[in-house]
Amino acid sequence: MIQKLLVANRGEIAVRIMRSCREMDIKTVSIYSDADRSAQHVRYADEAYRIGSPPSSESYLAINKIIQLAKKTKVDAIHPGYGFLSENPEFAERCKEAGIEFIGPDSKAISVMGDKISARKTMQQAGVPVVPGTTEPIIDESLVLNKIRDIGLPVMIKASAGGGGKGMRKVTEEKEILAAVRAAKSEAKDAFGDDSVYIEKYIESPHHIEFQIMADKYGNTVHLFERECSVQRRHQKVVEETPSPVMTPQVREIMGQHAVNAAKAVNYHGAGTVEFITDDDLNFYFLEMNTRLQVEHPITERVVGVDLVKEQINVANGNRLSFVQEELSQKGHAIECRIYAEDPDNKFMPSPGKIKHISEPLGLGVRHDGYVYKGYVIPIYYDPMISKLIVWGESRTEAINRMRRALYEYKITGVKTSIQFLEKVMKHPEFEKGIYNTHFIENNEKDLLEPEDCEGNCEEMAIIAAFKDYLTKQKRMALRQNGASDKNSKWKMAGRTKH
Amino acid sequence: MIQKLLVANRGEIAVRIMRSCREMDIKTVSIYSDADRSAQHVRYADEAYRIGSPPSSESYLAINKIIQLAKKTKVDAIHPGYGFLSENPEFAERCKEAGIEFIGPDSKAISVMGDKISARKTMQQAGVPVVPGTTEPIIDESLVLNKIRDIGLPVMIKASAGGGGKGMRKVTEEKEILAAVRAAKSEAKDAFGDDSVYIEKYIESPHHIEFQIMADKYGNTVHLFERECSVQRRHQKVVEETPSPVMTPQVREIMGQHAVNAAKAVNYHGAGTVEFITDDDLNFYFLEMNTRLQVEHPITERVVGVDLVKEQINVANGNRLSFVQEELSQKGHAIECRIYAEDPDNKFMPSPGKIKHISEPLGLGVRHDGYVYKGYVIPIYYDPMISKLIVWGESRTEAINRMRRALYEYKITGVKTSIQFLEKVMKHPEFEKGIYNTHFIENNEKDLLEPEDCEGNCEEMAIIAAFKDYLTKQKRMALRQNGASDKNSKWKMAGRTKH
Amino acid sequence: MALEIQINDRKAYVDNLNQEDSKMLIDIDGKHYEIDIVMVEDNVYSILYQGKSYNVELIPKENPKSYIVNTLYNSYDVDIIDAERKYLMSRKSDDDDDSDSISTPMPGKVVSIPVKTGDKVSAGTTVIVVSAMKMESEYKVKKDRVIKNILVKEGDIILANQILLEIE
Amino acid sequence: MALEIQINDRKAYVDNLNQEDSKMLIDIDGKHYEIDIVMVEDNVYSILYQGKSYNVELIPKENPKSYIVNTLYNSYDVDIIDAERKYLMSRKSDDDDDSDSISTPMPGKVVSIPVKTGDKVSAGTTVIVVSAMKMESEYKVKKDRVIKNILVKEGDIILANQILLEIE
Repeated sequence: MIQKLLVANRGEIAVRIMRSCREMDIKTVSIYSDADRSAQHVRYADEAYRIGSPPSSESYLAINKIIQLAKKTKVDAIHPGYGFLSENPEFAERCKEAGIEFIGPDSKAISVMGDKISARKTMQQAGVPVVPGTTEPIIDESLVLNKIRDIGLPVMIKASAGGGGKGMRKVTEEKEILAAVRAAKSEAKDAFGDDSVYIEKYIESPHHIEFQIMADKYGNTVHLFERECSVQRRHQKVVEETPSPVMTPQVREIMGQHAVNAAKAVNYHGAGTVEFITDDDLNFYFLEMNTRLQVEHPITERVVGVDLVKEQINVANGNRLSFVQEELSQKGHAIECRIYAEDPDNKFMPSPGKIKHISEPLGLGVRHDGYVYKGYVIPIYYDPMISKLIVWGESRTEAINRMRRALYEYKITGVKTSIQFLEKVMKHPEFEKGIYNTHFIENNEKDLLEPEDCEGNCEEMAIIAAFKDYLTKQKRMALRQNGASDKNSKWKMAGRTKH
Repeated sequence: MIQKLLVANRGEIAVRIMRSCREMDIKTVSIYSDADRSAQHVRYADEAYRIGSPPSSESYLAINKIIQLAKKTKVDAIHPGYGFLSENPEFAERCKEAGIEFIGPDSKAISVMGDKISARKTMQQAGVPVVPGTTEPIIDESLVLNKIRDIGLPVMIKASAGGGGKGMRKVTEEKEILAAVRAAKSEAKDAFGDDSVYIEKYIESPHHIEFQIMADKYGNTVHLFERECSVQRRHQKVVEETPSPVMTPQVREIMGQHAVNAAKAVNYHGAGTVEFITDDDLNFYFLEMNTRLQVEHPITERVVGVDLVKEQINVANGNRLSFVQEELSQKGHAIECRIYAEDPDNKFMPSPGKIKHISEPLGLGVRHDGYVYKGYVIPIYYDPMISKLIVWGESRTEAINRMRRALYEYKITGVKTSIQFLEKVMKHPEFEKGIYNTHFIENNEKDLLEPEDCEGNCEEMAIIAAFKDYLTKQKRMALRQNGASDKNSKWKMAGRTKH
Repeated sequence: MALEIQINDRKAYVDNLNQEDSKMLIDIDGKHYEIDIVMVEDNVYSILYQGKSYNVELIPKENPKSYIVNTLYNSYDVDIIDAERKYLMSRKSDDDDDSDSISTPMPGKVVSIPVKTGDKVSAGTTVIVVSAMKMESEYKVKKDRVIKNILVKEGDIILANQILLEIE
Repeated sequence: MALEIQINDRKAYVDNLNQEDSKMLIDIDGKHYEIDIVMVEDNVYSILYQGKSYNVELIPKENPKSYIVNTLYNSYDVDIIDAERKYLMSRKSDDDDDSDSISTPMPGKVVSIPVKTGDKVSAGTTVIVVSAMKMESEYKVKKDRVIKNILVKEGDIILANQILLEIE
């Protein structure tokens, strides 16, 4: 039984994990870098320890230090969250060696799924459809031309160790292919220290649809339906929803079964996500599997009615899954918006800094997973995500309306944020209709970035507020200057006050 | 179609109603007394107008002024919230005369249910069980003794116009009865201007269980299951939950049918609540019907998955109910805690004042309906409720654990609150087991008020924080005194700054 | 810098033995505490002591050396007694008996004052009724008293701890 | 009290004609606004104008007479130009051309500086690379320039708008 748990992460996900721990009466240990002494995860934990200087390599990625601290604080388990060490097979292995439960699958499942070529092979063997393309790293360049004639242009060249769009190239004409392969290899080598690349058919009008899966250590594996994650920019998800507006019950069942098969093929246990790429006709292909909790897991929690972190801990405790496939169903519709500290008007540049003011949305159907507070300084070292806003509605329309209302209520100043940009997404006719693919943001960038019209007299109201503030300050200054002549007033006051 | 709506209320319920309006794209008009210029409902509304001085009689109860403003601002409807004018038949009638939709039932239904004796009679005719007792006001005192021999002691004497425990007396011995009737009459006369009283059997170990009902203008009436509201002090609800821990599916169906019949008996439309008193064996009796939205409506919203304010507006628009009874079901468990500005250690005295600091609970399964913010001054004129914390869990146990977690996260300073008291309720073994009745708080007052033990070194930590703060202030003051010698520094600074 | 700190009924002797950035070594009544302390929000401190994470809120009173200090479940009255404070306290008169006046712990509105100046009232007599948030509270004298001075009238809005009546 | 207020590119003449409690009658460029204004939170004002409820947030800049002002969807730079400000502005030199230096609009860390003092660089040359939140940005000169002075080095943590290089 896990009674004390170390969270090897920071930000909203660290707090989110500790919330479930608190509900389970599990004590929590936080780690923090020098940039995070004032962060919420330090304040929320039962115990907190400095782990190193701000760069991740010296703190949240420092395996030795974390394992050492875990032993010292006598924790039973480590939850890696997402990012950082969550998909690092070495870390999973080191936890095991130290006799500490790693909340996630075995290192072997992480390794297989972490390498895209080995993942593709494993999936093909398990009968899960993969995007047509090569199954081995490209070594003999002379075979490439034959291969792309088989697949048909355009194609994508991808790095096997890849992620985040690095080492990725689209090729539309035969003559570009060799130069593109060489460029991708060099980029992959630089980014991941591994120049293996492979070729995949390029899917036109692609949708990114993923399935949440959950498995225990006895081979019981279920899926918790899909999430539609096609609102992306620079291969980064911005808005997610469930159910997918393009999904049908038939395809859902087939894709869900493939997701379960994908997990079973690597003896998976814990929470994971099987990502598919689909086209407009709902032809779908395995893309990759994320062997950890996903940023967007809350929309599944809301529509299915489970706490995925609690279920992860339940499985880690060696218990059976607390539900079977037939008991699970989707109720209503959920949407998540990721709020980033960034400046949409300035190429989405990160905008770290001090939070001057924050008003969080509340009320029916709104969940808010955040970690910043008034006065908090968002450090420059880590991910710019401030929080996740999750809403639920009986219908997709109600969920969209509720998200608009929540974004309207949500005010953060001091740093630039994506809140207004997200409001534009929620009001966009293509999003409203549910007709969008991963090109949605780039295709509609102009609409989405257009400044909102001033409603009524807002310029005059801005003038009036500044004017009023100035007058108040002037009055206060005048009073203070008059008051200052009364030299001993402070001492007199203290003498008169009763204690 | 309602396109603009006036909210004749304040506090959390005014904001809650406006949230749903915003999601429906309905413009909102707020009214405010002089005590509420800075209140959240003024800031949230599209339009806001002063209605009068702080006492309710001159503002939130001023029918003429409100109707006049409603006409001037050309609203289509008025939502009365709860309290204030929500159960005032004259107000409903005046809205109708002015051609403005009153969000609630007809004035006749309000009148019949507002008088307890006429409500009892109507219910008896409709076959809804009422507490054994008299069905007419007590006029001939000589008949009282016979009556109480029929019913059996102990009995309750209640004011027909009553509410909030006024004009209410428990009688356990025959010889007390006449004096008690006279005292109750005099109290009722003072409080309500109406000395009608009646006699009811006193129910030992009573549970307060109510059913949410919803009806359209075409006679379609459904219930949305029960709420258990037995955690009370001074006849005021403190904690509510649904489903009731003592309910059975069989009794639920029967009570629900009676609740629907009760509503039908007065041609009810809109949202309403039928309150029952039950004993430990689930014998149940009609207590009263509240012809308005209830404070605790969110727990029903969460477990059934509807937005009751939207449904009220839907019905007011002349539409049919958007669901039939068979489509409704309960999923999981919800609990609401009412957070009051009061001092539990000092007889729950109200504690108005300025909010110095507030941290609101967030995350999975938590809904928070509030209206105060840092710097807001809770006025002395109105209800001391600050907010409502609503949690959902897959099971009752998870809901309790989540409520504990949410209360742990919820910090308000500047005013005294009931947060710690509620934490004690959530940890009490009788509440945990679900074995409690309306005497729960008075029976366990000692346990519930016992101060929580200091965890570890909190006294030392308090000393250290104060010491550190003092040192920081001393250092700052020393710096300022040194800096003050530099006379023109402010002007120099301004000159150096680029604009 | 060593000084006395009054916390509720306890008087503690506190000394700052060492300080480096957010780390401090503090002596309280002879026991050493090696802690890490930062102000994370206005008047909210995060303290790490032996790994444990404490959140402590200070609410300064009128006198900047007096605080209400809130830890997770407890609330303390804390006074810093430095040299200046000691001097002031030594000058304060001794008859600091608060029963020479009537005040209320919360703000509200005066409903009625059933006594008048000069009245001799016996122990338990209600001398003022105050309402807040629709609840009325009666304030009584605890001993036999004479009403010396009435400082408010019916309908007045009053502050918490404001002196309403003087008695003797 | 009449004065000029600069809001983005517009210069408005503003006068306070009347004030009573929270009510004000304000003249902006000859148009009268009868409004009700209160500060509801630190730096947040609630304004009622013709019934409409506006929430306006001020973020004071270093100079207390300069603000960023946020309304629902818009953000303005606002400067109060009173007598003191006018005097100071009249003394300010004219060559306020920011292209004599390179700075970044956000805080971050210097990744590399591919130039050295004295270098002659052509338009479009990257002179500094800065990273924040794992994203790198390159800053280039817009015209042919000479690097006059380099004020930071690789690895330095920099503030928003801090001058990093001087160019001429």
